[in-house]
Amino acid sequence: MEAKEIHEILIQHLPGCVREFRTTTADPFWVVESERIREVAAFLKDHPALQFDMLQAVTGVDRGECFEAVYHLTSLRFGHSVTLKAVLSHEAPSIATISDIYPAANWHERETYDLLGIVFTGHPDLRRILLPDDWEGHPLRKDYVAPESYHGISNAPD
Amino acid sequence: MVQSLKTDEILVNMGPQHPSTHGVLRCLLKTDGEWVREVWPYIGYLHRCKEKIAEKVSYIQFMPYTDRLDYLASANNNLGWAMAVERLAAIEVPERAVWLRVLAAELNRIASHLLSYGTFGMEAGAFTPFFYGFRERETIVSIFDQLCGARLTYHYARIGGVMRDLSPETAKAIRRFLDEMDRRWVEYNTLLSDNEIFVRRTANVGIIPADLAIAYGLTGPVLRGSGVAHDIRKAVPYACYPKLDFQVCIGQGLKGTVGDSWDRYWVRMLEIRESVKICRQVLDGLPEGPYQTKVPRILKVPANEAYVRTEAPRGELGFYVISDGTDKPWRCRIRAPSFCNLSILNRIARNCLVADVIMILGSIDVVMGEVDR
Amino acid sequence: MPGTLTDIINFVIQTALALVGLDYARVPEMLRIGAAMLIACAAMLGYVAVVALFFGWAERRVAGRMQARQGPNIVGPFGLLQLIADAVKILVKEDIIPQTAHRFLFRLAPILVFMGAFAPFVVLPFSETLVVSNLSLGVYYALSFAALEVVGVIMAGWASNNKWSLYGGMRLAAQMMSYEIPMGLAVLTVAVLSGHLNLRTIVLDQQGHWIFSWNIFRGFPWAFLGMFAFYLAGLAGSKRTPFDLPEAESEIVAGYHTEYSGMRFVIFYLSEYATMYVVSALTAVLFLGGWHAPIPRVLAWGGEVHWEAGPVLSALIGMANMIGKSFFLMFVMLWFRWTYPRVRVDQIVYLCMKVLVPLGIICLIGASVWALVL
Amino acid sequence: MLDRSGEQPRVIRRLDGEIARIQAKPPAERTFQEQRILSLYEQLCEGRMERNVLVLPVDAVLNWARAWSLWPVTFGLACCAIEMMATGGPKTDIDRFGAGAFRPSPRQSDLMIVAGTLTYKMAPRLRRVYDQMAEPRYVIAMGGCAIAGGPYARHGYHVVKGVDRVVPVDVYIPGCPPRPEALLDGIMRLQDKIRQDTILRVWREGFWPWKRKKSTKS
Repeated sequence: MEAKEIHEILIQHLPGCVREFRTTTADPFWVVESERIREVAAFLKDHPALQFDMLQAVTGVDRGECFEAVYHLTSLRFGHSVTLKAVLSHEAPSIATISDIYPAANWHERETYDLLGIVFTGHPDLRRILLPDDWEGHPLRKDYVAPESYHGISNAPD
Repeated sequence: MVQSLKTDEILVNMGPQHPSTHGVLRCLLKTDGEWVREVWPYIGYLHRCKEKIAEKVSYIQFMPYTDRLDYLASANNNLGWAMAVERLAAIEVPERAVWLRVLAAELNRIASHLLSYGTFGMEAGAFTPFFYGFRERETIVSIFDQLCGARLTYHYARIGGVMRDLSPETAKAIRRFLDEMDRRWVEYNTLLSDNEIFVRRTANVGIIPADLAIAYGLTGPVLRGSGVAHDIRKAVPYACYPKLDFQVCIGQGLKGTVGDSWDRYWVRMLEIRESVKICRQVLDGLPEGPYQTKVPRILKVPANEAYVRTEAPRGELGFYVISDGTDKPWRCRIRAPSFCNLSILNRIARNCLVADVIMILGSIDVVMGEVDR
Repeated sequence: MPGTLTDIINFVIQTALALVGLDYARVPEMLRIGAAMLIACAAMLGYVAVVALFFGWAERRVAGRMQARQGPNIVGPFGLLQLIADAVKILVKEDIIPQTAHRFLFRLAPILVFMGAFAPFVVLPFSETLVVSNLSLGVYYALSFAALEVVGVIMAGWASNNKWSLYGGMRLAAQMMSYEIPMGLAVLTVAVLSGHLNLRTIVLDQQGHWIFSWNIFRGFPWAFLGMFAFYLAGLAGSKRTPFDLPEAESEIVAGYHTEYSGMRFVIFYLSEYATMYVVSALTAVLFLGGWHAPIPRVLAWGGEVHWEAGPVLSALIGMANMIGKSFFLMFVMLWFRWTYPRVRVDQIVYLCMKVLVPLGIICLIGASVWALVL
Repeated sequence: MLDRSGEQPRVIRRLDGEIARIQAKPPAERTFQEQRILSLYEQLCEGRMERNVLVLPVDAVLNWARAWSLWPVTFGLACCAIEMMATGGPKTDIDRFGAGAFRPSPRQSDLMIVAGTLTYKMAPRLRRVYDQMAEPRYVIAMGGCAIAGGPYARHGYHVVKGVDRVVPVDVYIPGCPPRPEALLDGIMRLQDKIRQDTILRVWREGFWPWKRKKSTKS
């Protein structure tokens, strides 16, 4: 199914959800209202003509003035895929989890929390996943500064 | 009586230094005697900051880092990154380079599956398959040595083409290897696949039903082992795959239930044969022409974004790249197949024996370099 | 004619003392027996060490051959000194006792394990004369001492205060406790067939027509099946692949000897090979005709033509036969190890309780019926 | 400073008067040259004491055994671990050198090949494995990451820049990853290093069990 048709189904069934539909990039994407991400995800998963049954990745992007949470969904049955984006505030980035709709999102959300500090509310187990528990800061933020040392091991280059 | 016999549950830490956790994975097991009640994987012991580095170095400079993502399948990673950047910058790749990339990727897939065969055998307690797998892998590695001068981190696919052309001698060596591989494949099966003990260790162990596999976003042989015929090479054809004739191998539950460890293992074995087939076709149909286009040394990519999917030996390798007009990506997200495949471990490795956890882990075949990035 | 190795040693000492003009008969009897036993044990200990070193080397060479590589071949000719280097290195290596370990049991465990592995050597007959002690309940003695090993391993597993060690110890406990049953049943099959528990008499019983007087063929098919039960159970008892669960390195790191280093680890290593040898030698003695040659007597001086060839030569030939058979069976163990995967902990009990024990019982009943009928 | 026999080598005897003159001087008045001569003399005497007929054969045997029986611990971190495995493979069989018995338990192994990138999360574990190994123990840092952080040295916030910040390293093998031949070469260099070792070093630190400090390893 083409992106345009998916877009039509989306605005028809979920009015007011899609803030923007961009087709100028190599992959088209939808910017959805961040409060309604669960609704959109559940709809995309269950709609018989769409059936986006697989979540490929949840990505966090630091845009400088705001954060973006990006969701890549695909349908094994029909072979089409969508990219959803939700814009979050830079001060307290937070969005509802979709890990109960897509179990695959569990680790992706943990990773996004770990590296970018985006809080996924309702996540069953939101801990750091890649970095040690006592690590300070979120490295993929643009203003991140690497620590001088960690547990007595110097981080200075030779 | 049964109540009074109840034993205590203990927590056992398997890893990060454990002989069979494929590197530095740490699993916390809650065990009741030999029975494992629950497994919690802990990752990040090899977190090498790849995504941060991608933002700090240029598109061309990031290519060597993709080598070290899934270090068993460097050629596949190179292919994915090159395709992503080419799509963003709209670079046309000569046809010969596309075919050569596919040749490298498929050879690497064989090498990766051979290693997986070996380590899986070793985890089952049989040491010899490991050396048999390595013997053939060594041939592939020396072919790569001829092709691009490296044994493990090939850096073969470059943005806009490949690094070097295929020489007739190398082509001959590849053909010789492919013929040998057909014979060896039978030998492998005699040694391990049909071994009664091995079958009993793996069949009906760690069953992943198809719907669960899809829900957890599993890809590659792990998904296909559950009977889902999903292969990016067929689903979203890229490179020269549409012109090639090959099959998507799926698990059929030959020795047990569909989606058990043996099926996942068997899918890999079948894929070795399919890859051999692909390599032959590529060698036969290799078009003439240049192997590289001119790409500016400082490659400035216009503001754009793309999610490019390729089929790595472990599943769908996705590069989600956001460019901002400079020579460095604004954000690069690597969707690593092993990361998603591993996330199901907690779900399927319940109420099984300690030895089964090892077999399940081995059949999922994770590479920590890719899980932790 | 001297009866056992101890007698031979006594004889040698006596002769040597007589040469320097001393009367051995005036030495108290206890001292005489003790001295002879001590020397015989030292000889056996040396033999165990040599067997372990040789098979340690052979294992790596055989593994190399089976795995399309060389194996150790640089240290000494054919890498023969490799195991010497390993032994010297590991003997001077630091010996760690973890702080949280139970110090006494941690030290005691390897000794018990080695005792269990070494004690059966006392009754193993190498030829008609070459046996340290010709016990009338030889088989019984060997099997009961083998059970001591379990205690040692459980002790090692528990005293290390390491969870993986504990797993190893418990696995071995389950494994060996259950595998002693089919082992005992198979031995009983032989005992019923020959009517003895003395290993020397059992071998002497198998004297006769080429290989057809050996127990595997004499009690066909019961002893034939019994041999497989015995050998498999012994394989499990000596913790070899496919039954190497107590030290399964891909599952439980190194099992019960995870925390052992240096000297104490060597003892575990030695006793593993010693147990392998004991199992192989017992199989040879019980089922494969012991020191009798497998070729017709026209071609060999083994078997009943012993004394025709002179006592020393016949003893040597018998020994060669015996060691040859044992080494072949040990080689089969190596072969297993480098071919098969490991079974799982439930499968190992399944194999014992549902396959080998019924097999053993059938063999025993069958052999009893045959003993009554024939 | 003299050895127990009282015999001095000829070179030293010739220097005897000179040395005595320098020794008679108060330390503050000695010139740089004289200090050099004195320290060389001391070193020579010490070296001579270690090379006696009792120690040499023991050294020879122990070093031979240690050099030819380097059991590595099964410890792979990243990409280099694959090349480490390949070194054990059929083509470059590390077992030929007696170093092929990969032990799963650090207690029984002599050599830790740090093959791959060490991260901050992993560093305490690496240190722990090293601590668990029994003396004498050796460490090979294999590959650029283990030497100095490799390609991650600049922007890798989570990568330890050199494994020698955590454990002492005996041999460094450059490469990314080093070829199996390079690892074999590294093992030979380590053997060279082991051959220079002397038992006296261990003796001073307490060779006899009853003189040695009680083991306090975790």
